[in-house]
Amino acid sequence: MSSDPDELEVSVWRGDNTSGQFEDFRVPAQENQTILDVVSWIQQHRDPTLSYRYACRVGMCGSCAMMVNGVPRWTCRTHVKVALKDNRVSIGPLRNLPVIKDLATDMDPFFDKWVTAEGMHHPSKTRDDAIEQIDPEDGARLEANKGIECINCSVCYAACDTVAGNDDYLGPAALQRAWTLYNDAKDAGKQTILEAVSGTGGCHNCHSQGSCSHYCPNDLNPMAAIAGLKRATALSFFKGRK
Amino acid sequence: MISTGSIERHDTDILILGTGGAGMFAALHAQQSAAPGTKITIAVKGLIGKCGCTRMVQGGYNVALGGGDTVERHFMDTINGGKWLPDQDMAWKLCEQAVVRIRELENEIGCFFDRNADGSLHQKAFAGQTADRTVHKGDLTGIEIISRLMEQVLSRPIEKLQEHRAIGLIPTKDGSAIAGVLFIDMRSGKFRFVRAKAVMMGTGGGPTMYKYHTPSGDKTMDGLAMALRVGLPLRDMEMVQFHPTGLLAGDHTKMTGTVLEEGLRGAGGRLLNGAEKRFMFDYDDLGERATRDLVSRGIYAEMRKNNSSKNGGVYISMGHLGPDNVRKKFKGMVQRCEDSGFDLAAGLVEVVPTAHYFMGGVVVDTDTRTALEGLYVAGEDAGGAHGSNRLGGNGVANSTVYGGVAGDVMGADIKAMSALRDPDETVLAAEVERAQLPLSKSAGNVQRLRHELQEAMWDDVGVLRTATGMKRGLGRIAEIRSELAETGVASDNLAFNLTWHDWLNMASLCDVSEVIAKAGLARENSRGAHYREDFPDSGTMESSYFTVARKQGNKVDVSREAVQFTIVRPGETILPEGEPETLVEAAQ
Amino acid sequence: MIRPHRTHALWYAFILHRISGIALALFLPVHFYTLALALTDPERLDGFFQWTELAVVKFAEFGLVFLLALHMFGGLRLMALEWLPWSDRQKTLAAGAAAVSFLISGVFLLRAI
Amino acid sequence: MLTVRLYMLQRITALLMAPLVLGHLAVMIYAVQGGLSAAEILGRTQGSVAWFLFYGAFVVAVSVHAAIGLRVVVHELLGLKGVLLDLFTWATAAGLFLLGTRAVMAVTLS
Ligand SMILES: Cc1cc2nc3c(=O)[nH]c(=O)nc-3n(C[C@H](O)[C@H](O)[C@H](O)COP(=O)(O)OP(=O)(O)OC[C@H]3O[C@@H](n4cnc5c(N)ncnc54)[C@H](O)[C@@H]3O)c2cc1C
Ligand code: HEM
Ligand code: SF4
Ligand code: F3S
Ligand code: FES
Repeated sequence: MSSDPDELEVSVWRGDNTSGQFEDFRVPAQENQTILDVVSWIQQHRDPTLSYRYACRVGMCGSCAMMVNGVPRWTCRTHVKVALKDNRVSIGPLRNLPVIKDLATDMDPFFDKWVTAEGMHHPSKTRDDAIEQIDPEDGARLEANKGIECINCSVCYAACDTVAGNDDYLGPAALQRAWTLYNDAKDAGKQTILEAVSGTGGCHNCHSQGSCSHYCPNDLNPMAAIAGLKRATALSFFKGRK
Repeated sequence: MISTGSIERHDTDILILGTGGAGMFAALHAQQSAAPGTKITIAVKGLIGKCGCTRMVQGGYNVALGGGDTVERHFMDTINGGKWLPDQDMAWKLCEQAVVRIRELENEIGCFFDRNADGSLHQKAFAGQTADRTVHKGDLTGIEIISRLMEQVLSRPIEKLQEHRAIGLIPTKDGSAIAGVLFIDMRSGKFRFVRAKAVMMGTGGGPTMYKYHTPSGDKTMDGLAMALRVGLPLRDMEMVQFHPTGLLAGDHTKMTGTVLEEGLRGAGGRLLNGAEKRFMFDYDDLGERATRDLVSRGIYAEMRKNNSSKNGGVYISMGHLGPDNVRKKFKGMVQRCEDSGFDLAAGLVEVVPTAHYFMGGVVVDTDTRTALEGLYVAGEDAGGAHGSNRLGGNGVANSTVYGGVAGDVMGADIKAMSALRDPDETVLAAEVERAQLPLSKSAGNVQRLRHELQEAMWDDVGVLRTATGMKRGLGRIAEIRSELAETGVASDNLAFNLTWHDWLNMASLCDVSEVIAKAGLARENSRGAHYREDFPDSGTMESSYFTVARKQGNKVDVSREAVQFTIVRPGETILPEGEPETLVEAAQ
Repeated sequence: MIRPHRTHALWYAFILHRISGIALALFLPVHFYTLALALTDPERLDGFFQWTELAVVKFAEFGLVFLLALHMFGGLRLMALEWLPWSDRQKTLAAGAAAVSFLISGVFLLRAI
Repeated sequence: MLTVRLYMLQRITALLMAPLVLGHLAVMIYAVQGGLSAAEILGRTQGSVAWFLFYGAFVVAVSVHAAIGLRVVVHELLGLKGVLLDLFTWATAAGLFLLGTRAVMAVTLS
């Protein structure tokens, strides 16, 4: 195996949802180079049919996540140095989602579950009302803030083995969103949210594996959010049957 | 003529292009205003809510919410910032409706913006504002706005066409109205023609034909290129806003060009040239704190004097403010620089002016209607609201306000439109043929051409312009375009074929680049973002004109039209007498 | 196979909890069956107990006790995580649960031999 | 595959078992010294209502708890679902309960 430091040895997954294999490429090494740059270089210089997805290139849009050496990462903000092992790196499509082609996955299931988890605001007011005064230091607000910067990149969803084993499981990001909304003083759908996360795919399926929180590129903690939902549903369970 | 038989055909009532602030608000408002049962379709080049620039908004959203600030003051700032070129009725509606839209964002869409200790919205001031006006969510305002909008759109019965790239606006046979839009379904590579009674275009600007640029990767001016081809007039096309501090990390990385936020300079960040000396005070009394256009020009001039840094830019230095302090205050920026190997908190980071926002766009009325019946345009694709310069914070206000307006207007307008219109099949066939052009040629390197275009625009139609430069630029653009026409793309697998789309992106960029250069030549003075070294004077405000470009046949013509001062005349103000010049404490 | 994305403390805690749960569930029927012999066939039960004098079996018993303790303390950690206010010290707690379990089963082993 | 009700059942039985397991462990550590014998065990437990209740509760709880636990494992690892999964859960619970009851009766009833 070559140890030429000027070149990286990159294996890239090629194929679609039915079949595929890794293909090897050599990519010139650069000082400031992200995994996304590596993928683009291959498409632009070696194989024009390589498919992948990105948009913002600064870690804001959450469309560039892939499996890098077997772990899910946002590729636009992953410096090659961080991921490289013995000058090699393997790049594959995000786990737990159907593959459209090569490195591009179909994210629809992820977002369908986001909606199933009632991950959208349930208005308590209209545009004709004044904006609600909310104490930024209020406990519930602080709890809601913890998950609000999620960029729905699906990294946590790819990391979770429960998602892999249970088709219905809503997954860490959707559940975290539900918890955020549950703590939002403006949201009028608290009961709806609790019901949505209590079904067969709900928060109770989480085994606290913690991979979600371990890999979230924004240092969010979906595991803690899901624990919050478990607590809230347990409380309402007891209230419902006393 | 190419056979159009292989095109999949699809019908809807209201078709929306793009899922930025404009597109999503249009979809939501159309759903509220249209008769029950109206079919609404939203089509987008990427994934819903994940692509486009609205998501990338950092600074925030301008809206006058009292505390001394008024819609009048916001309006006057917008007019002054735009150097008297804005369409005043559009600017007024922008400022006025922003107040409603921010309440809608908070109360109905569910955004949560930062609060003051007393629970009210926190507002700060961008450069060029005379009040603390910018509502924000940390420095990730766009993520909050778009994620919340996305949830609303996803949870409603709106038809979603993701990874559908619009490639042509198809008029009716008589050319008076729009019949529908031709797409490439990017996942399969097939053509799809969607007929609609009303179409809203919100594909955003995104001047990525410059060597350094901030917008997201899906932004390549497709909308304006399509509008041009269908014969619509475009205004203010010379007006490209450069952000002074884009990250400079080399040609090979997509990190290059991305914004280092304005706040760094505001907080006391210093710009140093290659010799590590401060230079901005040589160009403006406010030094690094001057407005975007002035700082961009200062940096560019310094670079041209060869006082540049390692990679050909300048340095930004924050260390004197205390590295820990910087790390705390600009956590996201420090982290982002670190991910690409730079130490913003203590070291020097190379920066360069970077193309950021496009003020020019389709001529529309204040209801977003265009000259083509049934076609509406909102957001960065529409011209007029900002004139020659956009205030920081007015971009997302503009796209959300006018997207909503478009939705309302379309919902009402289609009640009077009983039938779908039939397309001009020749135009349809011509558009398919145009898109297929590279598929029959032997494969070449599209990326090299894109680099060449970006160099040409940067050198000749960039931050500082001259007639000679722009003419040379036009020549270079023409050459690149004809080379592009001869450059092929391997056609064995068109599914998710990014190289084909790179080619189509280049086609759009070439078309619009030409218009920028021509409009730049037509404006023989310096206003806002447009600076002519051979005409450094701004001209009198009273005699302000804006440029209008139109494609006729194969030729782009640019004319000038006088600005109508419908609300306020230069030298006057609509603020009550005795109002202080500025309410921003720091500026006083 | 431990895939790369699984190599972190809390995932190991999860897999230990799962393996111990399954092991206990598999052991239980055997355990119940042998105890029921007290009623039907006391001699055979004693036979079993003699068998347990073997070192290998002792060690296997130690394993079972360890798994039971591990599963219980791990389970208690999970319920604390779920119902008590969030603590950022989950890794430490998981390690603690394993340590205590080891201690208890160690005592068992020492007394057994 | 868990809903809130199954989850609560599993957690409640787990909580119930925690002290029982501790007790059981204590007894085992105490009893194991010097070897086990049927007579020794039976001497301690037979005819004792307390031990009957202790182990009885244990059996009930563990049948429910383990059945739900295995249900999840079987769903995630083997993909069993729907009626089959429910059937599996009930069968496991019933099986453990029957075997367990027999054992408890054997050691506590005289
Ligand atoms: C880095 C950055 C920071 C910014 N910060 C601020 C700020 O702090 N404050 C502010 O007010 N403004 C800011 N702006 C400007 C602001 O983001 C834009 O002005 C505004 O969001 C534009 O909204 P839009 O809906 O018109 O377009 P976009 O949000 O860009 O959306 C365009 C949509 O159209 C789609 N599209 C494009 N082409 C096609 C096609 N051919 N077919 C189908 N769909 C297509 C895109 O995929 C996208 O979904 C910033 C811009 C950038 C790039
Ligand atoms: C003694 C007999 C016991 C048996 C046979 C048993 C068995 C199981 C099984 C098979 C699982 C499923 C594992 C998984 O989902 O990965 C499980 C889960 C669980 N057990 Fe036990 N268990 C026992 C005792 C206990 C005790 C005493 C406690 C706690 C005090 C406990 C707490 C838990 C918890 C909290 C779970 C859920 C784990 C999750 O969902 O991730 N168990 N058990
Ligand atoms: S929680 Fe983190 S990893 Fe999961 S989608 Fe959100 S940002 Fe991505
Ligand atoms: S990885 Fe999965 S199991 Fe729970 S803690 Fe995270 S969702
Ligand atoms: S490209 Fe947007 S997060 Fe990576």
